Order: sequence, then structure tokens, then C-alpha cells
Amino acid sequence: MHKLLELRIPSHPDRLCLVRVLVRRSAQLAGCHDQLSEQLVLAVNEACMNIMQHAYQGDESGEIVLEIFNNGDSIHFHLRDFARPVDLERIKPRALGDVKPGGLGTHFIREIMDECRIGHLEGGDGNYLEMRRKISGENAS
Amino acid sequence: MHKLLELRIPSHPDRLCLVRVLVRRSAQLAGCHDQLSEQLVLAVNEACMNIMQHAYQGDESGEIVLEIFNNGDSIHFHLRDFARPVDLERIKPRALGDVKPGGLGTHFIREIMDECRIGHLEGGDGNYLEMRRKISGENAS
Amino acid sequence: MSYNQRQHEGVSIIELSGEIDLSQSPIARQQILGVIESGQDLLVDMAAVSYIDSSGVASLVEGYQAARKNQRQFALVAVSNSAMSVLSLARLDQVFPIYASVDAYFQQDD
Amino acid sequence: MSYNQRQHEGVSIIELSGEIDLSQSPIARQQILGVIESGQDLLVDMAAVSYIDSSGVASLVEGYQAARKNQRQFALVAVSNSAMSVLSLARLDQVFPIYASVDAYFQQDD
Ligand SMILES: Nc1ncnc2c1ncn2[C@@H]1O[C@H](COP(=O)(O)OP(=O)(O)O)[C@@H](O)[C@H]1O
Ligand SMILES: Nc1ncnc2c1ncn2[C@@H]1O[C@H](COP(=O)(O)OP(=O)(O)O)[C@@H](O)[C@H]1O
Repeated sequence: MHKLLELRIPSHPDRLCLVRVLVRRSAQLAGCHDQLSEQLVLAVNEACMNIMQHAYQGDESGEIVLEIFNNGDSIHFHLRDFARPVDLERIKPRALGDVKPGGLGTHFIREIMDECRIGHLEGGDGNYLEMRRKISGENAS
Repeated sequence: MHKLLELRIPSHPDRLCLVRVLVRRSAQLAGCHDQLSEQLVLAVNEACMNIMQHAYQGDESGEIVLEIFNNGDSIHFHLRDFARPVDLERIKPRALGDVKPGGLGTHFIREIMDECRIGHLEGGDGNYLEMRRKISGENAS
Repeated sequence: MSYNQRQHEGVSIIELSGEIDLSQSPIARQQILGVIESGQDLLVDMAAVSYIDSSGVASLVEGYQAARKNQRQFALVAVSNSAMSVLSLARLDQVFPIYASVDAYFQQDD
Repeated sequence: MSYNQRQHEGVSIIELSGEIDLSQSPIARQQILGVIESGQDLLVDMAAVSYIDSSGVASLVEGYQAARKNQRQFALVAVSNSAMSVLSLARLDQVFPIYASVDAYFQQDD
């Protein structure tokens, strides 16, 4: 598994645009087609937003770590925060039939990624989210 | 001084494209005009290339750390490597009258940045390069 | 993100452009709700939206709901491919009234 | 980066496009030196070059020098703004023969 990069940003909404350009370029570098790259951008952006809003609860001094790996077959995104361990049971999408603002981020992530693992960091404060998606080079119809 | 981000990449030429998109977006975020943003992209790209070629001497397992700061008035790029301390005296451009391949990177950096500081990391292997450029929001003629 | 607001045949049209993310969606939300609460019908022109995340989508959902409550029209027009794929993923392409263009909206009214 | 090579009135034209950086410049270098060493005149069309770094510029300098040694023509045509600003910074805009287009090159020869 090749490590493409590690990015560390403060938990500030301004920095999401940095995450997006980096995920887009990494996905292209890993051989993802444009449509998939855009979906990965959306999913990782949502995951970072959730950390900002729910793990750090708006505290902009927190740090978010994003690592991107490529094993040739799939691209992996590992996120870490150093907020208080979050309630893992509460992390779930709203029912989509229900039209109301919010509750879409986790749905986007689940739709786009092939696998997600979430948990508390060992020995201390913090949480991780590991996401994996198979690389496909051709645009779907 | 606001920290915009920290990026860590392996010392591999493939990763330069990641540095470029991130520097471009950071410069825009900090309020630099497009022409200046492109110059900053060039200068930081050259500095990373020099680390890959001269500090790590092609060893692609080395790590390069880039931090970007914004103090409102200027944008700062701090690079670190963990290669053997380099000969600081040798880091200089070729005479420009001399048309030959190579020797341009340090010239580009000096032209583009307002200030550069280079040195050895304290207590152990490694080198740093700190570059600063005044932010200007309007395109020059 | 940037936005532009204009009137056309008694309807308010907000043109959103660029990236509507968590740092920008509060501004979009404010514009959208401002129009609805002032009692006007609203078209949101999304031709130039290059990116929208769930917080941007949430602002549209709020506008849609406020319009229903106030018995006003709310529709999206000229939605960019990028925004449309996010709306589809949210299954909201079936919920929002969506028109190909401002003209298409006014033609159906005739 | 990608490239495309063609012949026009006995001259070889290499069209470079995209980003010519350290990971790509060895390929550009090989193409350029290959043409010169096969004894042909060379135009490098840089209209679609979105980025060039010092390693890409070094490949052009090598081509220029090899051409002089082999008494062949070497010129750049249709240089993009982005590439031109790097060449200016290197003061090489005064060194390389540069033409606005392939046509402009052939017209000056008449
Ligand atoms: N990183 C996280 N840390 C803590 N809670 C989270 C995290 N991500 C999601 N959640 C919980 O899951 C719920 C659903 O998340 P999501 O679908 O992204 O919608 P929204 O963020 O709009 O509520 C959130 O309201 C929150 O309670
Ligand atoms: N980060 C660095 N570590 C060690 N030596 C360096 C570094 N950067 C530059 N140098 C030295 O300075 C010289 C000039 O660098 P530069 O102008 O970038 O041209 P080039 O890399 O093409 O030689 C290099 O040949 C090298 O000897």
C-alpha cells in the first residue's frame, strides 16, 4: 500500500476547499475516472465536515488528520481527530423518505465508499474513520 | 499567524502535483491574485524538487513536510526534510548568462519569494527552508 | 461561492455560483430564506455551481419547506451536472421542482 | 503531460500538453533529443502546456544546445502564458527562438 500523502488542517470550514483539491488530485493520480473522483471529493468533504461539526462541535482549534493510500486496486482515506470519543451509535443517516435539512452526510459516505470503519483512537482522546473505495478508471454511464 | 495546513509526502516526483494544487488553493485562500499564486506554486514546487534531488538524492522513501501559514499580510511556506544535513554553501543559482540545463530552481525561488531562510534542523538529521512572500491581491500588468 | 439576485416577471431569481460548502452555505441559506420570507416566489439558478455539499443541499431543503409553508413557488433551474449528481445521491431530484432553464419555468406556467 | 509528434514541410513538430514537471520532463527530453539526433529540425508547440518547472525548461535547453551542435533549427511556437512566464523568469525568452504559431515560423522562412 502506497501512502500518497498526509494532510493536517485545523477544524475550520475554510480549510475544506484544501481537502477537496487534494482528494480530487489524489484520486486522479490513483487512476480514478472523473465521476468517481468527484464522488470521493464529496465523501471525504462530508467526513471532515462531520468531524468539525459533531466531534469538535465547532471548536476550530482542533486538528484533523487525513491520510490517503493507494494499493493499486483501491484508494483508502484515513481520518483522525483528537476530540472526545464520540457516540458511535448515533452516527447514522436519516431516513431518506424524510425530507428535512441535514442527515445526508453519512448517507453520501455510505453510498460512495465500499467500506467504512469508525472507532475510538487507542489510549486517549480521539476518533478514526477509515474509508475504502475500489478504483475504477472508466466513467460509468 | 494562522496555520493553513501541514502536508507530508514521500520524496517522490509523482507527489509534486499534490503540492502544486495545494499551494495554488492556499494562495487563493490567502487572497493572492492568480499570477502570484502561480509563481508561488512554481517556487514551492522547485523547493520540493531540490529536496528530492539534492537532499534525499533520489531516495524516494524520505519524507517532506510542508507547512503553510498566513499572517494576513504575507504567506509563509516552511519545508522540512530528514535527509543528512546538506552543504548550505552549495545552494545557489547558476549565472543566468550561462545557458545550460539546470541551476534555475534556486533562481526562481529567490525571484519569487521576499525572504528565504535555510538551515539544518536542530538535534539530528534534516534541513529546513522557510520562505515568505507578501500577499498582493491585484494582478500586476 | 458568489451570488446574484434579480427579478423576472414578479419572481425572484438567485443565481448561485462556485462552491457551496459549509463555509458558504449560511450565506446561501440567508439569501434563499430572505426571498421566501418576503413573500416572493423563488427560482434558484444553479448553472454555475461547481460543487455543493450536504450543508448546501440543506439550505435548499429549508427553502423548499419554507416556500410550502408560505404557499410560495420554489424551484431549481439549470442545475449543473456536478450539483445534479449530489441531488440524485440525496434522492432530492425527485422532490424539488427542477427546470432546464428560467424560460422553461415560465413556459410551463403559460 | 502528454505529447503528439507530427511532420510539416520537412520539420518535426512536437506538441506538448499538460504539466511538464520532474515526473514528466524525462519523457519530454527523450522526445526532443530523439528528433534532433535523428537530424531533423524541431518546433516545440507549447500552446497546451499548463505548467512547466525548471526540469522541463532544462529539457528545452538541452534540445536547443543539441540543435546548435547538430546545426539544426530548434524553436518554440505558440507558448502558453503560463510557460512564457517561467521562460521569462529564467531569461530564456531572449535565448530561444519563439514564434507565435507554426505558420509564423514557416512565413519567416519564405
Ligand atoms: N464524526 C462524527 N462524530 C460524531 N458524531 C457524528 C459524526 N458524524 C456523524 N455523526 C452523527 O451522525 C448524525 C448524522 O450525520 P450526517 O448524516 O452527516 O448528517 P448531519 O451532519 O447533517 O446531521 C449527526 O447528526 C451526528 O449525530
Ligand atoms: N534542498 C537542497 N539540498 C541540497 N542542495 C541543494 C538544495 N537545493 C539546491 N541545492 C544545491 O544548489 C544547486 C542549485 O540548485 P537549483 O538552482 O535548484 O538547480 P538544479 O537543482 O537544477 O541544480 C544544486 O545543484 C544543489 O547543489
